[in-house]
Parts: sequence; structure tokens; C-alpha cells
Amino acid sequence: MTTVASRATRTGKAAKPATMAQALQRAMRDAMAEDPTVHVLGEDVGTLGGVFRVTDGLAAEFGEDRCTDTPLAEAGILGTAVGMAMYGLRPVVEMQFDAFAYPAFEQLTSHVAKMRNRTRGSLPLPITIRVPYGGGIGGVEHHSDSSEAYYMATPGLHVVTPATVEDAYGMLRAAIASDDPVVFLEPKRLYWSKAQWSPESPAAVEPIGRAVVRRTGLSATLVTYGPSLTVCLEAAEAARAEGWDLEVVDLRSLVPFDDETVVASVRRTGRAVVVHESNGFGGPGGEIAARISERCFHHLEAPVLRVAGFDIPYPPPMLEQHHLPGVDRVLDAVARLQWEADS
Amino acid sequence: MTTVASRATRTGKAAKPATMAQALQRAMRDAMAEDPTVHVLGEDVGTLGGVFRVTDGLAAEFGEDRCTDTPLAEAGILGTAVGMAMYGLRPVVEMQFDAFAYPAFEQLTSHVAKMRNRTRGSLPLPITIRVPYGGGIGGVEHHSDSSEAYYMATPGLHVVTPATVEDAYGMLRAAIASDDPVVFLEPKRLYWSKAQWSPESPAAVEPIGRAVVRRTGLSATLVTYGPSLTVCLEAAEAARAEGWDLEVVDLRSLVPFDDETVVASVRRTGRAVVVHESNGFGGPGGEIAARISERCFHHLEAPVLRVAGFDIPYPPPMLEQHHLPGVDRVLDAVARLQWEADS
Amino acid sequence: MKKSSTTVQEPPGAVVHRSTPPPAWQPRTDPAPLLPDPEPYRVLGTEAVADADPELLRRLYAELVRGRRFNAQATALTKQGRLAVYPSSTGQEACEVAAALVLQEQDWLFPSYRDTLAVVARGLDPVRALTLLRGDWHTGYDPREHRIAPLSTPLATQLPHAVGLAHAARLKGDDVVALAMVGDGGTSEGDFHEALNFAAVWKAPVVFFVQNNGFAISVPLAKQTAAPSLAHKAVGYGMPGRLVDGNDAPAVHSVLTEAVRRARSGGGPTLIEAVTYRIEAHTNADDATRYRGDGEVEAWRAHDPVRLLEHELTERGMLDEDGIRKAADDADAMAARLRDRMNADPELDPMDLFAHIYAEQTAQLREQAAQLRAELDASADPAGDAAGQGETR
Amino acid sequence: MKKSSTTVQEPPGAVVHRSTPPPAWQPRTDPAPLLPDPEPYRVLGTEAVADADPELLRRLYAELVRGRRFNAQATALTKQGRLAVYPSSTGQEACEVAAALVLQEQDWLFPSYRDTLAVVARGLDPVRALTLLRGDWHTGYDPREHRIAPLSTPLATQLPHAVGLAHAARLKGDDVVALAMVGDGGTSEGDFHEALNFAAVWKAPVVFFVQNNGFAISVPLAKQTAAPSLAHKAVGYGMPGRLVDGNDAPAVHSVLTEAVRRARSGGGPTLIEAVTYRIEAHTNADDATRYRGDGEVEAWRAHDPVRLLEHELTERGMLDEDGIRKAADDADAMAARLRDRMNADPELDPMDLFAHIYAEQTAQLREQAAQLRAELDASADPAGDAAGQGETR
Ligand SMILES: Cc1ncc(C[n+]2csc(CCOP(=O)(O)OP(=O)(O)O)c2C)c(N)n1
Ligand SMILES: Cc1ncc(C[n+]2csc(CCOP(=O)(O)OP(=O)(O)O)c2C)c(N)n1
Ligand SMILES: [Mg+2]
Ligand SMILES: [Mg+2]
Repeated sequence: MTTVASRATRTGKAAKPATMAQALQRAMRDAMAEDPTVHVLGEDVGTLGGVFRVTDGLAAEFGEDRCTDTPLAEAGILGTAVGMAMYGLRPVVEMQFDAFAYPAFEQLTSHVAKMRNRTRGSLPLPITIRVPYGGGIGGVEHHSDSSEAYYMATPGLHVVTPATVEDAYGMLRAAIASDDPVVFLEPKRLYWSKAQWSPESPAAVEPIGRAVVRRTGLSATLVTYGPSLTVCLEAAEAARAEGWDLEVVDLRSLVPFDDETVVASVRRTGRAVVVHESNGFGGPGGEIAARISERCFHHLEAPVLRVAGFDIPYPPPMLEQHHLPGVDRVLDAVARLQWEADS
Repeated sequence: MTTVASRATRTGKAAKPATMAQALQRAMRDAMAEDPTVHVLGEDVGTLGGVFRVTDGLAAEFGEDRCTDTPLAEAGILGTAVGMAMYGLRPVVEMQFDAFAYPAFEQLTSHVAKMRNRTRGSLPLPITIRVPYGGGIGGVEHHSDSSEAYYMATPGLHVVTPATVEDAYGMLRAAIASDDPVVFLEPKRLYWSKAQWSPESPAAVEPIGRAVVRRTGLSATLVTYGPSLTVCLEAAEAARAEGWDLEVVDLRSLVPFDDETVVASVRRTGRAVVVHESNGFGGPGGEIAARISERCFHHLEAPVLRVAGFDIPYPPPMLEQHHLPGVDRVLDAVARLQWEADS
Repeated sequence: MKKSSTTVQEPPGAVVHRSTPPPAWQPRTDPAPLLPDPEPYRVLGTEAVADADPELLRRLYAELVRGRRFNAQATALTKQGRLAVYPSSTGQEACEVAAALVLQEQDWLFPSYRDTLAVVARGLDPVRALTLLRGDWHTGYDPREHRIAPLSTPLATQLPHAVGLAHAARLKGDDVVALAMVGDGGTSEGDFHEALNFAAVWKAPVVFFVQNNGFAISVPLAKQTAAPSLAHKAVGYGMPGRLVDGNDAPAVHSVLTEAVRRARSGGGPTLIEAVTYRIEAHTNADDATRYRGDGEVEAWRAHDPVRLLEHELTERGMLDEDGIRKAADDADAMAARLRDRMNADPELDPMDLFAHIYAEQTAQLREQAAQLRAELDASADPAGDAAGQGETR
Repeated sequence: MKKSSTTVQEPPGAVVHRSTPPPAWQPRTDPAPLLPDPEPYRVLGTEAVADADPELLRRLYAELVRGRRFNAQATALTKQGRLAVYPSSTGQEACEVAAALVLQEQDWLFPSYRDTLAVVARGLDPVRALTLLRGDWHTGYDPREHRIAPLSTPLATQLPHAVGLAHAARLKGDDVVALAMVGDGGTSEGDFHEALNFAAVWKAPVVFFVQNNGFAISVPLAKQTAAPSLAHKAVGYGMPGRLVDGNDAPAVHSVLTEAVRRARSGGGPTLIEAVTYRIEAHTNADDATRYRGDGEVEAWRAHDPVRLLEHELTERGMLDEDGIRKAADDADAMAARLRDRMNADPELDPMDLFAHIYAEQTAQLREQAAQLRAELDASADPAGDAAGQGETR
């Protein structure tokens, strides 16, 4: 387990404000510069630099053969990336929005996730699949899905999502360096989030798979990831007024899942709320809550609760604020953690 | 909650042995005879009667316009079914195997599941999507996936799966009658399972959504569905020797989920094991265990355990028996339900 | 060694040798010309204008002017924060308008996300047509009432819907044609392929109408396809393909009319490519200067659908200053009404989030709706809320 | 009323009127003939035989005989329970064999699930090639070592892989061609469309080889497509399409060789349709009498690829009784070896289930592996197992 503090020290020197989008761009740029087998492909990733500008400048710097505008066909993009990886390249694929990764679902589940296993390890596929995901940006329908449950349910994929600028860089580098396929979920509404970060001396790349405690606390643990981290940190601040000292765990990696960090935290606090934007039913929270309940049974003072998006298709822009788990909803759940029994 | 006993009485008169495949065929036949808007379409469903013969005879009886061999393209099949439903038909779509439904994933998630909501209720899509699923039949790769987690994570779909011959008929009739899209998961390895059942007087159609207690017991509850019901019933028999009296709940419907039946059972027994063939991590069991833990917290003597397929791509035929949850693995889990603490 | 030759499992029939495959499996050859004319069909500036119905030409002109004005107004509404986004069809009005006008009452239109104008030209209240882009709901109208499918954002996914609907109508014996719109980029999607194939095999009464406006966001056609034209894709499905100048409104109208007629009379589907140009950026959120030069845009402005028709009508004495002014006034009035109506906040009920998930609300959704209801009540009555929170649960 | 006309946002350039679209967006026309010859190309029974390399003809014959024998042996193995399933390519051996022979060492083959024979003809140990169908693992060989992609069960999904691989090789400047095989049914899938389009746009060195064997399981070609031929689909991607008699081995070899040469020399992809017939049922599990008559099968047996070539070679004095016997003996010997080797049970280690999920095993998989290990140990030592179960946990 790595804590924020320790990581911040390592990169704190020449730090300037940078957005998550910039950190992601920088990660691809550095990876491409270091390793000529890294290729970026997708819709509008070349000349335009991506609709979120995350691939800005890559085509200019590395040429269109390294950063390629493909025809508009997601199965084709991921399917050709499989072939490129079979030949030894390390493709980084951009799906333009969460819901527009669905056409590539068969390639993802039947080939990308399974190829290493199908071939007894002789054909690993080091493909990074970048998927801007989640809501909160006022997008019209099909532009705000939280699709992580689909990927979590598919053995053979790594599924990760950064929540900070620094992690955006480090985790994307790690994803590209991984010899396995990684679904790299980028929280859309954090693209423009800023942090002090030094692109001149980016943090060393740690392998993916570890959660991090973003805030220590004693009363209860908020387990979260990606776009909901900010909400949880705010909720933890607000909770102080109610007398609750909340710990916040940022999972960062959904697959593999860091049971160790999560379980240690919940055993300490005795209470847990899982928070995510994805629909509740059948969403990631079920798996997470079930794991916690199984592993921390005798330490729990209250059932593990979940705060999630409702079990509905993502709402239109004008109603999305009612769907997204916000600070109040998190605090409501914390309030339901059976404090009376405790006192 | 309906128990087996009560249903059996209703249909017990002229009962003869019938297979699940026959009951499913009969359900479509009766629905087509009663309602001219019911159309069956898919690959090989016409002349051949489907690779599992579930649509046997329908084209001969109702003509190729009512039971249609389509071109080989799953997105096309489901996409045209959407259009047919828009015009007032009630399409019953067959996906030939679980993994071959993946090409239709975008149509399913972005249109089928959302159309009613997108149009404020003015365009419901009464489509039944039949998916033979699960393993145990010695199929080569891509022919044995348990894909229910994907469908459960998609609001707007009903997701159901029969485990008995009688339910195969009743639930398929109910699915076809539903004004909402229903993903109808057919356990492949039960296609040839037989039961006393009377096709002459099939059971009345109940709306979908209710679980059923298949075996009452006091020690612990096995929560299961589809292909794993047989395993659980066998395990319950075997458990008697160990002194455990197990209750077995057949969920039948994953969406909507029958909290009432499940919770009542677990509150009674105080212990639960969720059993399914699907991969454990991110699979249906997480959601189910999380719900039980949340709702039965103070009644639980032990953590809710899960017995599931491993977190691996479905194995080749010669190794599948090691992957599939069998009686022993269920009994192992029951043994871990902290009986010592109890005594 | 007789044994060995018989183990090479040979059927008795194999002694006969026929050098060509049995007739049943001969590839079918079609007497009709298979390839589309590579030169886009044109009416304006040609003899064909004389044959055109003057009434239709004036109608088209009026609609083009309204359409152009509609696009301008909708773009303005994005700047005023009244629309979440607007993908403008400025420069493509001839296609949008013609698509709406060629259909009869009972026919269905399947628009893509850029085709709000076609929907409006078909007669739908523009405020309802703009619901998706305003963001108060996903689809602002009852598709069955208007026979207009929801504007489709996932590209090309609406095409199989059109095929299925047309097929269903045909099976029922109803006189219904479906016209499905898609962009040049959308032709690369698998759904395009599957839809055209199903339509051809089923001889469904569908018209596939591709607006080739040169770009899929930033990606030019040359990176999208290596085909001689998008209309040439028809060959692979065994349906007629047709190229038309997409900025020549009477030409588009004529080609579409012919295809609709073919569909209606049992002749099956047609693929039409209209060559046009997206004058504005992809949407108001896009910066087109990143991927194309002004020169190209200017060249296309010189081939503007509104001006082309205006010029022709004026030259032929079918339109004068007065007519031009009248059309502009009419368009302005429409735009003013639209602006006023869009300036009113839509009425929103958050509880609608749970109203249309299933025919019958599930127990889980009832719980969730109750939760939201309670939150809304609490925030309407903040005092009661802030006080009791910790204890009431 | 000046105001009104200016509100119809007009660019300054719009006063110029040009009746044709700017040249940049003219649809491209290609001088090369776009349509494939609707008559399948043939060598046997034509002048072209004389030009063919006699060595090649004899090689093809020997391979066809082996291929036929391989199919028969594999089918027999299903009856003996030694294979889980076998989709036979009996009747299609000319295509299978030619596909393997036209490739060089460094080239890649992308087979579909029916193409075990092509994989074997390429030189892979047949036991490894049959691993998938025996059921001890999914793929029995290292694809990179043999430059043979895994046999693909999800239809048409292997086609984009071939394109990506060929594209990657071309970017690297390597001399590599990818040959991708697919059935007539597979051409209806979206992946077929996307793969061909990417290949054409990228000018990737790929050959798409469709075996039109008349059926997709039970579905005949007429329900699959309304195109004049499957080769005609090439037109829509701007690549050459070619029809060939799929039972005429030298013809298939020649057409494939030409396409491979075009790919190798930078000429981009080709689509080839071989007209052939699936003599056996879809697999041993299928009952073909449900959907086709014997007459049709008999008619095709009369156009058998092995006999056609044998007949031609015999007629021309290039093959005698002795040669026929030698080929049959060689095939029999191969089959006997295969039968013997397949009669041995494969060595299986259930722990392999966890060995190749990720480069590094996750904590969760380690736990699960330990669980299986314990179960296996317990069942190896059943006494210890049955006793301690309840208490040890
Ligand atoms: C399946 C899918 N993939 C990607 C997108 C994102 N996207 C929206 S519009 C667009 C370009 C569409 O180009 P084209 O089809 O030519 O239509 P145009 O915008 O020119 O009208 C893209 C890539 C999408 N909406 N759907
Ligand atoms: C995506 C997908 N859908 C469905 C299937 C089931 N299936 C297996 S073979 C087959 C027919 C294939 O026909 P064709 O492409 O003509 O190949 P052939 O069997 O004739 O060699 C079908 C439908 C599949 N394997 N993959
Ligand atoms: Mg376009
Ligand atoms: Mg075939």
C-alpha cells in the first residue's frame, strides 16, 4: 500500500499545475518516445488530438503511423490492435466514449481477454484500451456510461482507473508497460481537474494493482475509485462536523483487486460504505461489498452499505445531478451505519 | 413466493416426461398460435429448428415469415428485432450460443435496454432474447460462457433463467408476454433434462420476478439459479449425512431480484451460500451476497459465502469439471459457515 | 493395394467428372447495371430543371431558407446555454429537407444525431425535436405518433432498426417505407453492413441515405474508405447505389423520390450517397481549424445549397426579391418563435428518472424513487433535513 | 428588410455560384475494372493446365489426397470419442491445401474453425492442430512460432486480426503477408466489413479468402446475401475481388498466388471467393438431411476436387495407377500415425487452468489455485478428505 504522502514527496520538486488530460498525454508521449512499439490508434486521435485532446500532439511528434486516425469502427479498431499486438506492437487504443466501446465487446471478451489463456501463454496481448467514462459533464445520452462492471466480469482483463493527476500519469505508463490487456478507465469529469504535478520529473511507474488510502480515519471506511474519490474526500471533510472521522480508500485498480488494503482498513474502522457512480445493481459495489463482508465479518459493526447511481439508464444532462452520488448521499449512508448500537 | 409443490399440483394431471427443450419449443408454439405478432428469428431457427432443436417445427407450422433464418450477424438480428418491435411485433430472438451474443452487445445496451426510457415510455420493446448459456456440455471455447453478469449490470433488461422443465415453459411464455425486453437464459446442460410435464395443459403463466424455495431446510440457505439448481439439490441431499438441513432457493429471475423470498429464507436459516457457474469475481454472486449481507446483517451467523466458477476464461472440455461448482465444493462452503461458533 | 484407395472415403457418384460447379451454386448475375454512375446526379444548371415541378422548387427553396435559419438559431442557442450541444447541418440543408419531403404520412424517418433539421422539416415541433440537445430528456416525442425514430447517437445503430421496421410493415402488408440517414463515417461501422445485407436479403422497403459531408469529426473521407464512392458499397449487397450532388436540392429530392418509389413498389432497398459538406465545425464544442483549412470551406460555400437554388430560381424568373424577402421573413419568424420558446426553462420532474424503466416498477426502483423523493423533500425543507439526519436513520 | 436576409447567416463567399462540388470531394474513379468476372476462374479442363507447373500439380494432388484422408480420419476420431467435435472440410480440400501452399515461411495464416486442414497442410503437427477439437486446450500451438493464428470460432473475428498484423509488419518494413480465411456465412458479420475496410484504407498486405461452401450450418447462401457474388463485396472497399472455382486446386492456387503477390508488392488487399461445397454435415453433431437433399450433394460429389485433379492428371499422362496408389498409401500412413497418436490420452494438468490468465498471477487466482490443488489432493487421498472436512475449516 502506497499513501498519497509518500508519492507526493517523490514528485514534489518542480511541480506546476497540470490537468489530468495533460498527464495522460504525457504518459503516452513518454511511452512512445521510450518504446517504438507503442502505437496509438482510434477515432480522431491524430490530427485533432482526440475529442478530449488527450492525444494532442502525438501525431505531430511521432507521425501518423504511430498515432493513427482509424476508420469509424470500434470492433475494427480493437480487432486490428489485436493483430498488431500479435506482431509485437503495444497498441494503445482510444474508445471515444464509454458507450462507444460496446461495438468492440466481442473482440474484447472473446479475444483480448482470452488470448494469453487460449494459447497457453504464448500470445500475450499488451493492449491498453483507454475509455473515457462516467458522467457529470452534461453529455447527451450514450456519453456518460459507467461500464466498469462489464470489464470486471471478464477474466483476463486488468481494469484500472486513476483519480488523481499523478496517478493518471503513473497508471497509464504502467498500463502501457503491462504485458496484459488493461482497460484504462478515464473519469471524464476529472480530465480538467488540476494538481501540482511536474511533467519534467514524473513519478516512477509502479505496477498496477494496489489501492491507496487517500485519507486516514477511524470511524468508517469509504471505498471508492475514479470520479467518486473527490466526492468521498469532500464527504469525509463534511463528516467531521457530525463527529465522524472517515477513512477513504481509492481502489485505483478494480482488477486485480487489492483485498489487503481494503480489508486492513475496514478491520480497523469496523464500518464501510462503497461509493461509485455506476448503477448499484450488478455494479462493482456488489463485488466489493461482498468481499468486505466475507473477509471482515467479525469486525463489522454494521452492514456494508453502497452508494451508487440508481438502477436506471444514465439520465439526460439536466437531471444527472439527481443520479450522481453526491456528498449528501454519502453522508446519509454513513449515518445509517448503526452508530446507536455502538454507543 | 410460489413453492414447487403448489405448482406441481396445478399441472400434474396428464403429465408425461418432457425435456426442457421441448417445453421451450412448446412455449413459443403456443405464444405464436395465440398472438400473430410473435415472430421468431435467428441463425438456423427455421428449417433446421435451431442447433438445439428448440425452434423445431415452428417454421413448418407458422411459415418462414414467422420463424425466420436470418443472415449470420447478431447485431443485425437484434437490431432488426428492435425495428420490428417498433412496428408492433413481439420478436423472439435466438442467439446461438452465449458468446455469440456479444456482437449484439451495443444494440442490447444502447437500444434494447434503454428504448422505453429514452422515449418516456412511448416505445417499449417487447423483445425476448433467448441465450443458451453455461457449460457442462463439452463445448469448445466460446460455447460455454455464463454471461449473466453483463445483463444484470444493464438497467432496463429483465434477466431470467429457468431451472426446471415446467419453468422453462411458464417463464418463456411470461417473457414473450412481457412488454419489456427479457434476456432469457437457457441452461444448455438442462436442455435434455426431463420431467413429468403435461404439454396438453401447461401451467398458467405467472409474471416473472419471483424466486421459489425448491427445498425447505433450517441449517442454511443455498441461493442459486439455472444450471446450478441440480447441484444444490444434490448437495442438500448429501448434506443430510453431515447433519445439515439445507434450504434451496431458485432465483429464477435475476432482474427483477426477489429480495423478499431470499431475505425471508436467510433470516430463517441464518446462513447462506450463493452458488453459480459464472465466474466469481464481478459475477452475480457479488450482488446477491451483498444484498443478503445488507438486509440480513443481524441474522447472519457466518459471512455469506460464494461458490462460483473460477476467475478464468471457460476451460476446454477436458478440464471443465474442475471449473464447474459441484456438490463437493458446495459442501465445502457449507462446512465453512462457522458451525463451531454456533454450538 | 485396393484397400488404400477406398479408405479415401469416396462416394459412388465421384466417378462422374463435371468441370463446372452444379448450376444451383452458380453465382447469380444480374442484368441491371451494377455500378453506380460515378458522376453525382445534378438537376440545377442542367436541362432537368425545366422538367421539375415549379411548386416543388419553390417549396424546397422556402424550406432551405428556413433550414439554414434553424441551424443558425440552434447554434445561437448553444451560446446562450439553452442547448447542451448542437451538431449543425449548415451546408447540408438540401439533404435534410429533401429527406423529410419525400416521405408520406405513414412512412418512417430514422435520423442520426445530426438530423434535427430533417425531423423539424417533417413537421415535428422544433422544441420537441431539440429535447435531446437541450438535455431535458433523451427523446422529446413519441416516435410512433410521428413515425420518427429517436435521433440516434450511436452511429449506424439506427439502420437495422429501419430495416426491421420496414420488414415488419411489409409482412403486415402495410404501405410503409423507412428512410434511414447516416453519415460518411457511419458507413464504416459493422451495423451499416449488417443492416444493408438484411435489407437486401429481405427486400425490405428501406432507403439508406448517406450524407457524405467529407468528415467524421476530424477524419476526412480518404481515411474512412478507399472505395470509388460510398454508393459503390451497394454492389456488395445486390442493391442499387446512387450518387447525387447533396447540395442540389431538386436532385436530392428526385433521387430519393425514385428510391422511395422503388421501395414502395416492392423493389427493395437503395443506397444513396449525397456528396455535401459540413460547413460548421462538428458541433459547437469542436474546433475545425485543427484539421481543415479555410480554403476548403470557402470553396464549398461557393457551392451552397441555398444559394444554388436561389440563383437558379432567380435566373429562371421563378423567384424575385420579394420572394426572397418573404422566405427570409418567414424563416426569421420561425426562429424568433423558437428562440422565445427555448428561453423558457423546461419543466422537469426528477422523479421521471424512475418512471419509464419497466412497464411495472420493480421493488428496487420503488425504494430508490422513495430515496430520491425524500432527498428532494428534505432539500425543499432544509431545516428539517439538517437537523434530523444523523438520528432518524 | 435587409436585416432578415443577413440573419440567414451567409458567408461572404456565397455570392459565387459553382454548380459542381469543389474538386477535392469528387468521388474517386478508378480506371481498373471494378467488378469481378462473374464466371469463376478455372484451370482444370482449360488451356491453362498446360501452363501450370507439373511439379505443383503433382504436389497439389498428393496434398488433396492426404487432405481427404485427414478429414475422414478426423471424422472417425469423433466417433471413437477422441475428438469433441470435427467440422469437416471434405469437398473443400482444394481451398484448404492451396491456402497453405501459397504462403511463405514468414507469412501468417488466419484460419477459421473449419480450417484445421489448412493448418496441417501448412506443416503443423496434426495432433497440435486438433487440440481445440480434442478438447484438452483451446489452441495447441504457439501462433508466433508457426505464424498460424488460433483457429477462430467466433466468426469473422479473425479478419481484423489479420489486418492489424499485416499492417504492423508493413509499418516495420517486413515482408509478411497475412491470409485470412472465412466462410460465406461469416461475410455477413460486421467484423468482415470493418476488416476489409481497414485493410483497404491502410493498404495492408492481406488476402481475404472466402470459402463459399453453400451453407452456414443450415442456412443457404440465398438467405445470406442478395449480392451477385461474395466477390462483388470487394467493390465497396475499393479492392479487387475475384471468383474462383473452389474445387479446382490449380485455379485456387493461382488466384491466391496472384493476390499474395499483389499484397507482397504493396498493392494492398484482395477479396477472393472460392465457390465450393460442404460435402459432410456442418459437424459430426449436425444432421444435414434436415435442410438439404441428397441430389444436391451428389451433384457436387461429381465435381469433387480430388477426382477433378486426378482425372486431369491421368488424362494428361502425368499420373498413373502407381502414382495414385502411392498418394493413397502415403495418406493412409499419415492417417494411421494420427489415429495411433490420438488414441493416447493427452496429459492434462488441471492446475494449468490458472497458469495463463495474466503474466503474474493475482492474489485471487493464487487462492483459487490453492483451493483446486487442495481438492485434487483430497480426492487423490479420499479417506483423509471425507473425515476432516467439517472440522478443518
Ligand atoms: C458507435 C459510435 N462511435 C463513435 C461515436 C462518436 N462520434 C460521434 S459523431 C462522430 C463522427 C460521425 O461522422 P459521420 O458519420 O460522417 O457523421 P457527421 O458527423 O459527419 O454527420 C463520432 C466518431 C458515436 N457517436 N458512435
Ligand atoms: C459470431 C458467431 N456467431 C455464430 C456462431 C455459430 N456458428 C458456428 S459455425 C456457423 C456457420 C458458419 O458458416 P460459414 O461462415 O459459411 O462457415 P462454414 O461453417 O460453412 O465453414 C455458425 C452460425 C459463431 N461461431 N460465431
Ligand atoms: Mg460526415
Ligand atoms: Mg459456409
